[in-house]
Amino acid sequence: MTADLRTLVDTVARRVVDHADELTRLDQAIGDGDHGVNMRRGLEAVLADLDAIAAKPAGDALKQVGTTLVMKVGGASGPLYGTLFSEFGKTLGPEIDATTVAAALAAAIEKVKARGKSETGQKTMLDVLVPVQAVVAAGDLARIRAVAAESAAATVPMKAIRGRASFLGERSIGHMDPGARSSQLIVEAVCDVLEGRA
Amino acid sequence: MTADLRTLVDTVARRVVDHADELTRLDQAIGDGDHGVNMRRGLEAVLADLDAIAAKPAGDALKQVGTTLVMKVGGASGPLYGTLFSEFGKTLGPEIDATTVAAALAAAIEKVKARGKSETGQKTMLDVLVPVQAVVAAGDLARIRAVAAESAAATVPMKAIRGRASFLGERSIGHMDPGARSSQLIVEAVCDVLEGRA
Amino acid sequence: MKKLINAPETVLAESLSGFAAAHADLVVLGEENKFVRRLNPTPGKVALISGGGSGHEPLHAGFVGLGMLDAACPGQVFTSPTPDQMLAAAAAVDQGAGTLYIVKNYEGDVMNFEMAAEMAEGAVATVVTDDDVAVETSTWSTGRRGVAGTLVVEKVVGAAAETGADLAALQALGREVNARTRSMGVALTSCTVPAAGSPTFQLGDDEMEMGVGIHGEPGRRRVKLMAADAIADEMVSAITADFGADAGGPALLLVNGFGGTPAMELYLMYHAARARLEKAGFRIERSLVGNYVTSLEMAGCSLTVTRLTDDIARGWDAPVHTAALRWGV
Amino acid sequence: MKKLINAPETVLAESLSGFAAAHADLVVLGEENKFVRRLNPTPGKVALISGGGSGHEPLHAGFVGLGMLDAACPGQVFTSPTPDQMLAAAAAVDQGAGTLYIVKNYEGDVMNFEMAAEMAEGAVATVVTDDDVAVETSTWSTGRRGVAGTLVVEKVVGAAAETGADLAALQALGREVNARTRSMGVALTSCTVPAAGSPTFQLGDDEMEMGVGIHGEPGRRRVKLMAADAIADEMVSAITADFGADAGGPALLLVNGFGGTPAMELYLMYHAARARLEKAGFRIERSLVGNYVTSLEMAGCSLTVTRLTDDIARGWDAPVHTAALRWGV
Ligand SMILES: Nc1ncnc2c1ncn2[C@@H]1O[C@H](COP(=O)(O)OP(=O)(O)O)[C@@H](O)[C@H]1O
Ligand SMILES: Nc1ncnc2c1ncn2[C@@H]1O[C@H](COP(=O)(O)OP(=O)(O)O)[C@@H](O)[C@H]1O
Ligand SMILES: [Mg+2]
Ligand SMILES: [Mg+2]
Ligand SMILES: [Mg+2]
Ligand SMILES: [Mg+2]
Repeated sequence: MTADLRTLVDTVARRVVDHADELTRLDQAIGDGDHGVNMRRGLEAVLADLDAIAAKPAGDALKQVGTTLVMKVGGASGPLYGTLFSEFGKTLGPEIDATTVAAALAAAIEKVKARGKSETGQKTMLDVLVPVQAVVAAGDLARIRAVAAESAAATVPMKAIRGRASFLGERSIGHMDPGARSSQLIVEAVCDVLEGRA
Repeated sequence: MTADLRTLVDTVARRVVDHADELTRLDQAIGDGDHGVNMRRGLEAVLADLDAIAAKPAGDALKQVGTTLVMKVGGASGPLYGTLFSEFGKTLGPEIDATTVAAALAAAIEKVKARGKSETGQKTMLDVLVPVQAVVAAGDLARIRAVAAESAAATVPMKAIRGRASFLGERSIGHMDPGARSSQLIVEAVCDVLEGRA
Repeated sequence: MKKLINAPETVLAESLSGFAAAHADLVVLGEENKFVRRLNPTPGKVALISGGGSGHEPLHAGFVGLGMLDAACPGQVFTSPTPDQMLAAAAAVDQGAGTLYIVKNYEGDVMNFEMAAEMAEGAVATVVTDDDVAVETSTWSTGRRGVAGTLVVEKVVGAAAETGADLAALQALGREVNARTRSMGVALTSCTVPAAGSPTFQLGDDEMEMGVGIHGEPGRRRVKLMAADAIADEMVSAITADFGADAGGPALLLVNGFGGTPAMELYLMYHAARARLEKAGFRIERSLVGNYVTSLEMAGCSLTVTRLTDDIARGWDAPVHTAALRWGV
Repeated sequence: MKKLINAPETVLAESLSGFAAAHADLVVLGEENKFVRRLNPTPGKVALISGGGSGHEPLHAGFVGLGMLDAACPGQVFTSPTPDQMLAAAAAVDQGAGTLYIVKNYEGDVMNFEMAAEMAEGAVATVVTDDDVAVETSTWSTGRRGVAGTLVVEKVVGAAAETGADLAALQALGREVNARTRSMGVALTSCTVPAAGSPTFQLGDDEMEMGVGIHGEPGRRRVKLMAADAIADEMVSAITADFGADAGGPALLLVNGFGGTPAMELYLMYHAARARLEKAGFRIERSLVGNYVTSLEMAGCSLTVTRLTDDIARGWDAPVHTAALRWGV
């Protein structure tokens, strides 16, 4: 795994921003209709800081992305994605390979679970992040991409137990979780860069 | 001109009540959408008092109709129709023929003009009442009916100078005045009774 | 028609019962719902009575209480109350010092209050409010409508009545406040009279009514939806133009919601209007933002500007304790 | 989307500027609009801070002032504010006696306030409100939402803070008030987040959402439009059932409009709800009716019932001077 940090952050941020309307529509169906708006605000702030972020070592850069998300996104996704990136950056050492990334991601996901008091199976971003993490160490980008897509799709039939969608009870069934979709978008963007597609 | 007072009041009241929705629609176009509602409330109150009203001499009966309309209709049409009937009843003596009715109506219309500070040509009920009054003395019911219909229709191209429709300025042009229409309905109902049609 | 009601015929009575129960410390509902009156009138003062069609709540019943009205007569929705209502209200609250009617300038209201005044026993005087600059005035017309500026008249005259001013003085003060007050409204949606069941007018998704009144009647012009700043430009221009050479100086700014517009937008309009008024030489020294003179669930707002004198500002600041306005007590 | 705005990006800033200017005698807007704080804090008291997504105005900024909040942190529309906002607010209003956060139970709000509490320097305690009985609770779920009952908590805790109660006592009081409070909402229309541009959900002309929250999220069930009495039946039943054996006794009833419902309908609902609550053994000793915890321009309302103690009633009656609630001063 080798890639230009600036390209990576830039691609991830733009991917989410480009899909903001889709994320909002998903959130209108089972939430309060702001997930795309929230993520766009946060990732546009990341883009505005791109020079400063890209100048840092990978770990510090990721931490700064996390802090920016915490301070700009708000809602449920702000603290959760903020925690994900911050802890990911904190744990990731100077040696970056499939194994260290998998380990750092695992640590970060634990913090997300603690912050959200949540688990997989509750129709949230964790339903993408956790299965993706499980296949990262193997380093097969096609597989990672496939797992992200399948996992996001798998949130459709779930009943939400966490997040605003949980207020709907049974009515949350039949819609993709917006946070699962944004996680999938982020994973895909990373894969694109690593495959030289972006 | 001879007719049962009870039938007369009953027919007039029912005619207006039956056309309440139409009057409201006319008032929605250039007013505040309550003329039919107002008139229905007033004339239903008249119908509720029909026994008492019909037991009185014509003049007193008309005065009571007027008082009931003042107390129940509200809005602009309440004081105006109330004044019309009250003054009509006050002026109408025991001898009732085309001439005395025309004279009483003329006196009542003067009071309506004073109450409303209004004249013909301002797109109001007066644009039906005044021309109808002018042909009452001749006693030709077909002519009275025709004048009422033509006069109501003639309010369509007028620009309103009085009443809520006046707030619309030029936009009041092209719609029949609701009060002109209710006056036409009343005149027609009276003609129907006198012709033995009701 | 989507409304929290049981039936169009019972809306008014049920709502008034709720109002009287929720504010039983302040008001009493008269027999047959003819009026809402103060529970504890200040002894010896001139009685202030207002009224008008319902659907503008909190106007007028929400302004009954210490420092404002002694009674309010609620008509049917958007329909002037009837003379027997004003007479019953006056009988309940007149304390021998006379009665002042505060009447919004609509022919229905004016005529019904006029008939009541003619039938009244005690001394009666009337102030007719006509603050709406959206309506062209001319010698032959009905004249301007009375809209949200009526609140300012009721508040300031109410304060003076509390201090013992006599009927003539209160009438003069009411006329002065009205003369120093101008309003202009805009509607983004229509509203539905319960008994009618459908919206009074239809507006396209990209349209609004400029210069609208408070009865769901269409406005002066139908225009394309505009940004808040452009709307504020037009409304403030209409008001300042109407003040003419008198424009400027210390002023009260009331941004009044018509019932369906969130506070967020009203404060945004306040921001836009205030900046423009200050540019036109006004100093905004008193402010009020909220739904006070409404048109059922209509979306939109009106701006009202009153040119303050020290006396009017004092009257505005004086204690008031009503369901909808309360301070100093 | 029909709104009195200039652009979705600037709604919040322009609205806050208007709010701060209209209430400059009461509040100050913090740098970067991070918070709205009291102009004149009472010396030495515990600082009360609340906040949440915008679009619920007057909650929370409208409750900043004497006897209620010291600061409110406005998030984007329907989006929790961020930890830096709470930290900046605390820095501005903490007087050394500690800070109490009053947080509505939404994961976004809870997590952001939690992060702020973790980063805070001084003593911080939190009260989470969760009065909405429309949401099923269970050990595994997010739990109930905090809705209009939050106003009651802020008012009563605010009054106690003013008298010098300490942080632990205020937290305990806030939890007690919350535990004695239940709410339930119904929506007749959806609402539109400015940045989204279209209504969050679509409702048929003959449909409503029963058990709705305050973020334009759909409710528990979509049902056919019902008469007000039937709606009140269902809402009051849900509340009394949830109180269980505790139902009855002296109570406060808040009928809260969501932003697009006229006062006439709110008072009608008050009438219907009060009768049903009295039948269920409650005595309604305090009442509040109006738009207080809104959901932009949504049509509909919520009922909130707080079981009063003498202490809570005293706290409710204590003087308050904020933009949206004012009495006794
Ligand atoms: N407790 C939680 N744990 C994990 N993810 C959560 C939790 N709560 C919410 N989410 C995620 O956040 C997403 C919603 O984010 P967003 O719409 O931005 O915030 P909000 O729900 O506050 O409006 C959900 O789709 C879900 O994936
Ligand atoms: N000053 C007036 N003189 C004569 N007729 C009038 C006057 N003002 C209003 N009207 C009549 O009253 C009708 C409206 O009555 P209505 O809708 O019941 O009352 P409101 O206008 O108060 O809502 C108008 O169509 C018009 O014919
Ligand atoms: Mg959301
Ligand atoms: Mg009318
Ligand atoms: Mg009317
Ligand atoms: Mg949100």
